[in-house]
Amino acid sequence: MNTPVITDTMNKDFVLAVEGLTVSFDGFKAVNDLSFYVDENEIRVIIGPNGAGKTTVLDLICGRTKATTGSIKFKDQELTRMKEHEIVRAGVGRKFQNPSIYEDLTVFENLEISYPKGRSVVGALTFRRDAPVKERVQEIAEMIFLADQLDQRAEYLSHGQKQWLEIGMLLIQDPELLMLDEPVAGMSVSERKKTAELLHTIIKNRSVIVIEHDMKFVEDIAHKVTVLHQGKILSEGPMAKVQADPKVIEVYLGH
Amino acid sequence: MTKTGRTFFLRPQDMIGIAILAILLLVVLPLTLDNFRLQFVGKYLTYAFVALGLVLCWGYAGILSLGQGVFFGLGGYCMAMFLKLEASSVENTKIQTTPGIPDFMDWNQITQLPWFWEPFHHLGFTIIAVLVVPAIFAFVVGFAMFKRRVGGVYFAIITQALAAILTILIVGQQGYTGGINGITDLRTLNGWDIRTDSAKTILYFVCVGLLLASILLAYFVKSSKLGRILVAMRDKEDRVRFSGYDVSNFKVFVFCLAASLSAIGGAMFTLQVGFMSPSFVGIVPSIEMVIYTAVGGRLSILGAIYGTLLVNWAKTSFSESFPELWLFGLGGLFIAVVLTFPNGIAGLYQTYVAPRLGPLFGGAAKRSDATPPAPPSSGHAPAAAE
Amino acid sequence: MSSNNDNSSRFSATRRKLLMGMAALPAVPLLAQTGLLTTPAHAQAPATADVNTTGLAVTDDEVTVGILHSVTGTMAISETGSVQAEKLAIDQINAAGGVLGRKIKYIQEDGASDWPTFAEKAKKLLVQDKVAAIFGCWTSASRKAVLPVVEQYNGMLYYPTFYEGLEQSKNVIYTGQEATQQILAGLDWVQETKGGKTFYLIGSDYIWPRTSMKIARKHIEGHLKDSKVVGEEYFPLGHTQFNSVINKIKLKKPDVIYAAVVGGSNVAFYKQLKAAGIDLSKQTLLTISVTEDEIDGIGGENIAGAYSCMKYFQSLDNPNNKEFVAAFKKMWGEKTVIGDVTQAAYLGPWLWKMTVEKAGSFDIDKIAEASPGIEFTKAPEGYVKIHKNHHLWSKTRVGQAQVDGQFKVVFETPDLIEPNPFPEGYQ
Amino acid sequence: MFSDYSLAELGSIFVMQGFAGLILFSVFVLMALGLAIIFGQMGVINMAHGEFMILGAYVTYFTSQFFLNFIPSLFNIYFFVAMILAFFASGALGMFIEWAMIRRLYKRPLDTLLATWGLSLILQQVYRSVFGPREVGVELPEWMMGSLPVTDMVEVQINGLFVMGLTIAITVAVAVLMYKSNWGKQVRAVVQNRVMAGAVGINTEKVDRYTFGLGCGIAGVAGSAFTMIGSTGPTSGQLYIVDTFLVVVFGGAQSLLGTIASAFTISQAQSTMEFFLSGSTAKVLTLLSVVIILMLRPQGLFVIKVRR
Repeated sequence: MNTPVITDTMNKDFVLAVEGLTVSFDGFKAVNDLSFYVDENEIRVIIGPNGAGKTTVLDLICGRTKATTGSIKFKDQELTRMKEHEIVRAGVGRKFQNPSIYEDLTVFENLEISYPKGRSVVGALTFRRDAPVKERVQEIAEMIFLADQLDQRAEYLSHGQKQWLEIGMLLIQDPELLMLDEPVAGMSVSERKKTAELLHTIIKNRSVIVIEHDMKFVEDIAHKVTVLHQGKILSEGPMAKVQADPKVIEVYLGH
Repeated sequence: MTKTGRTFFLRPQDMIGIAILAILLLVVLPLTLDNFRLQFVGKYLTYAFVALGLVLCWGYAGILSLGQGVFFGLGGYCMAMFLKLEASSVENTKIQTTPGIPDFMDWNQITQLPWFWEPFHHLGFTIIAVLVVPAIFAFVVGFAMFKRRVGGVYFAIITQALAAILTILIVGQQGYTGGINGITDLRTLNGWDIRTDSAKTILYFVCVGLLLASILLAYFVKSSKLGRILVAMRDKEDRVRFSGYDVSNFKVFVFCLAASLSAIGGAMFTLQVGFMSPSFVGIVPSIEMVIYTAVGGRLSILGAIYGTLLVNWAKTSFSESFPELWLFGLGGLFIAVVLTFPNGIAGLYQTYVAPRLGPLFGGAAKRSDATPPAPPSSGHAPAAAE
Repeated sequence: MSSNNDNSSRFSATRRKLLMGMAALPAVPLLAQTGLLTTPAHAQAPATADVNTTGLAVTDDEVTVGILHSVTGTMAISETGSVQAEKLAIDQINAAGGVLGRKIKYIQEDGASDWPTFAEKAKKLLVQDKVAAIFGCWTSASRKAVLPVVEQYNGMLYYPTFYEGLEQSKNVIYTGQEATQQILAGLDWVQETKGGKTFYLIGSDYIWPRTSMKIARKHIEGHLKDSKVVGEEYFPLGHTQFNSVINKIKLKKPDVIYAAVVGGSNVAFYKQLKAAGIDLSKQTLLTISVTEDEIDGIGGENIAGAYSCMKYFQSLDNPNNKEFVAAFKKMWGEKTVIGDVTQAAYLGPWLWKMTVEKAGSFDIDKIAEASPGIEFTKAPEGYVKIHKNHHLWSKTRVGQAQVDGQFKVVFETPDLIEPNPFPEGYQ
Repeated sequence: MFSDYSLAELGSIFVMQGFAGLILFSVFVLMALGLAIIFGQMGVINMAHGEFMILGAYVTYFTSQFFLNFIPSLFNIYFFVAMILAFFASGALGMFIEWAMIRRLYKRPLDTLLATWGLSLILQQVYRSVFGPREVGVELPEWMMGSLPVTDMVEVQINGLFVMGLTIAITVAVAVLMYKSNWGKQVRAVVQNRVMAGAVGINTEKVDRYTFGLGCGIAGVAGSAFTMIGSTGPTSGQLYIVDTFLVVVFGGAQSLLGTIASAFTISQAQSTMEFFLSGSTAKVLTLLSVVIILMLRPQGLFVIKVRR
């Protein structure tokens, strides 16, 4: 794959432009000279075998891991130089692989904390639980099938419900770029179905990056698929094209 | 309850709890204890300010500081400097080589009041300094460390080292600080003799008043969204960060708040006890203050007050009757609290007493409001957090 | 809290001892001088209303005093000896008939090495127990905490430790030496006999060593011929690494190392000096912070040869002391050692008794007034006298540390030295 | 300050000062090694570390008394016996404490800190009640005190050499144990993935217990060695805590190398500053610089960059 010469003007069309991204841990390059672009409203699925660097890519975009070299541009903002919370405020939301929610708080409070208002110290002290907040929380709760559990402490939710709650916590922020790390992993069949349904509604009107192993699910939603292998892009394109790529078959089935 | 939201930041059972404490401190103890014992309680209550700060800082935000004595001391020293200057009027000190400066400066050949003592001639400045100086210090320390995501054990050790450094500094710079003897022989506050029994009784009530105000403040912080963010941070710091919050700012805030609260305690200590010395700044008092919080329940605002009173009462009565056993008692308390009742008295209350009282308060103590059963497992090494 | 109503057999033993001592040494009219015999013991004790006008805890046959030292905490090590000495003195006084015909009863409180506790306990002793005198405190910090209390409630404190001076109170009798008493004569001696011209000062970093060193420096530079200070250093309390400063000492080659290191640091300092090959039999070292108590922890072999400047050593060769050491060991065990402060603490109850009898009253004001001029000839250290500034006239001695942990007294000032807590020209 | 001295004198002093720095370095390593093993491998901060050291010192004291009273002819070598006894005494106590207390607290590092502080208070009072409140003077064989003259000016402390030798020996032994032995492999496996290590048949509880015991045992040996340079009393252990913890934290806690590098840096800084400045100032400056560096570089000197 040849990297085209990119200028700033060309960047404009992309929501996210990742270029020459490399990160090394003690010499081991977990992500190696990676470049890819995500369009507005595009749904991109990243697949690849274990240890291919999928989660690391998400970590790099959301600022959890600092890149060794390379650039990540989100709507012309250089994310590699920004702090995590700044990246979030710029409009990037991220769901972790294991449900990451606040177990000591109720579902309502979980969502309320994620509500994008009162994010400074003073703001948090003076934050009022007014009607718009309550309405919005109610709306999201209904969307994620938890309207009846609002007063429940989050630790008592089932695994699937926890995943939904985390998705809800992202939705309430209304991010322009949503990143989901294995959203259906560990779910029962019925939960999985409900989740797919949920994802279909929430991915509208925003760009989404999903890491997923479930090929049926991928086929279902992906506009474009990127296959990672040993920190590099092995193949990229529509699902059908990727599936036919001999290199991909080699990696997945070759051993 | 949560769904409807609260119009006021206190829940009914909180109000009852505060009222009971207020009655105990303002009515029951003054009526039942003689002056002498009441002044003991007054002194203990100054430590309760520190314990209260630790509930917010350690219990809620998961930041264990082993250097709260630093802030207690800074507050106490600010107040002591004011009182010492008042006690060192030119007439009182006319036998000195340089009259009008504190006696220990005169002994150390200092002939002019150091510049940083000058503003402590004014009570207004002193009161502001009591609150602000420790907060600034906490801000500098907290900002440097939390921005770089130092936490847990590392933060504890570093604050402990700070306590050691400050002690060495105060002891070493005796010309400016009074050295190991501290600042002693404090007499009047704006002309009002603070050594008399009546003054001490008034100071006791002032102390209780300030403590109750601080408790209300703590409840306000706890019940605000900031309080919930602190709990959230202790649980899943990354998630809070990825919800768009600058986590370090919140930690710095709560650390500074705890510092200011401790400093109020220190200032009240100086007023009630009549002196301040480096022995309240060091490592040992700082860790002892943590145990007050732990015994009371690290997540319970009122528990911290009871914990402080209880441990100190035990200390006084133990060391009067069985001096050799006291260290066993204190050491055992540390271990027992950690091993068997990590949420302290408040935890025991929630588990055994509250369910039975529940019907009385119309089921106010709901499970969702109760103290979480497991102790927070905060304190990860920053090596992993980079 | 404990009281002394248990050891009646010990009283009589002590008393027998005293009487025997008198019989054996008829040439030294000990008891007559102390007033033991001039005050008829159990006979016509003066009426309580006459001797106690301020409501102290004095009954017709008992007077209550307080003992206030740390029994727990870091200072307990040091203060134990003082408690023992005070109890011994009280027992002996009781065995000899008490004070104004009244037995002394003591209430002991624990300062717990914590200064506010000292202040609180002092207040308790004065306000609740109404004690007639307090024997107590050890560190300067504890005394500073207690001082406002005894002044406010008009008590009387007998303070045993040698200290930095710069203090004087109607309500305190200082039975240890203030700094100039301890320091000046020792420095004169070291120059005369050892020809010391260059001095290296080293101390723990707190008020007593710093004030002492200041006085020492003024004396060395202002009063000793051609002498100078070539180094002055302070280390935090509890410091354990002295190799760097020992190297500096080796570089400067001072004639005299002048040391005021205390506590755990003391042990480290002398062990490391020895290990560094500084032979104290060749290198003169004069310390003002090592008594027999400290040698216990340092180890005699590590400090043998060093000189210590104190007013009292256990090995003092005089009949008073022999008797005192014997009585002390009989009461507290053969292995106990007696340091300077322990002896000074022993003086407290005796001085108080004599003052009360001179004043004919337990009233604090009268005692404060009667104190100056009180002489105690039976003091283990020899003759002492209370100065009008409430410190003691006393001799200063230099002892050389021996391997067995005792000192060999090599010098003693011919006259009593006047206490001078606010020394002109030394501040 | 050097203008008054000849070049030879200055040279000798610098040699000796360098040696003093090395002694301090050895002391720091010896103090910190046991703590570093426990903290690095188990994430436990052992606030009672100083008290474990003092246990070793008391064992040494009693061994010396025993030899003096019963086999004075062998007094010259009692110290070696004492060190071995100190290792086993402190190690056994450590293993008991691990079993009774620490193993319940592995997921709560801050709580271990409080619990071990409580333990340190209890141990102090035990020492006070059993051995008396006073410091005891540990008598050393004559050959261990004093110094070897190298030149006219330069003298080398024998106890310094001894501490250095001991430090090297223990460090090498620990390194071999950790990185070469089968047991070391197990320890590192448990550190990296407790569940996995358990699944492949490593008795993780046993590994924890022995690791804790090893750390405490080394503390005991350190305490034994420090009878040569410091005091032995119920509260003497507290004199070491701040220095020890800073060395470990500054080293980054993940590797032995880090601890050694950190001990080296801090000891050289302190020893140099003590030489040019006065005692207290030097101490404050050393501690402050360590704290400030830690604030700027919280991960410590050495840390393995890990992928999360």
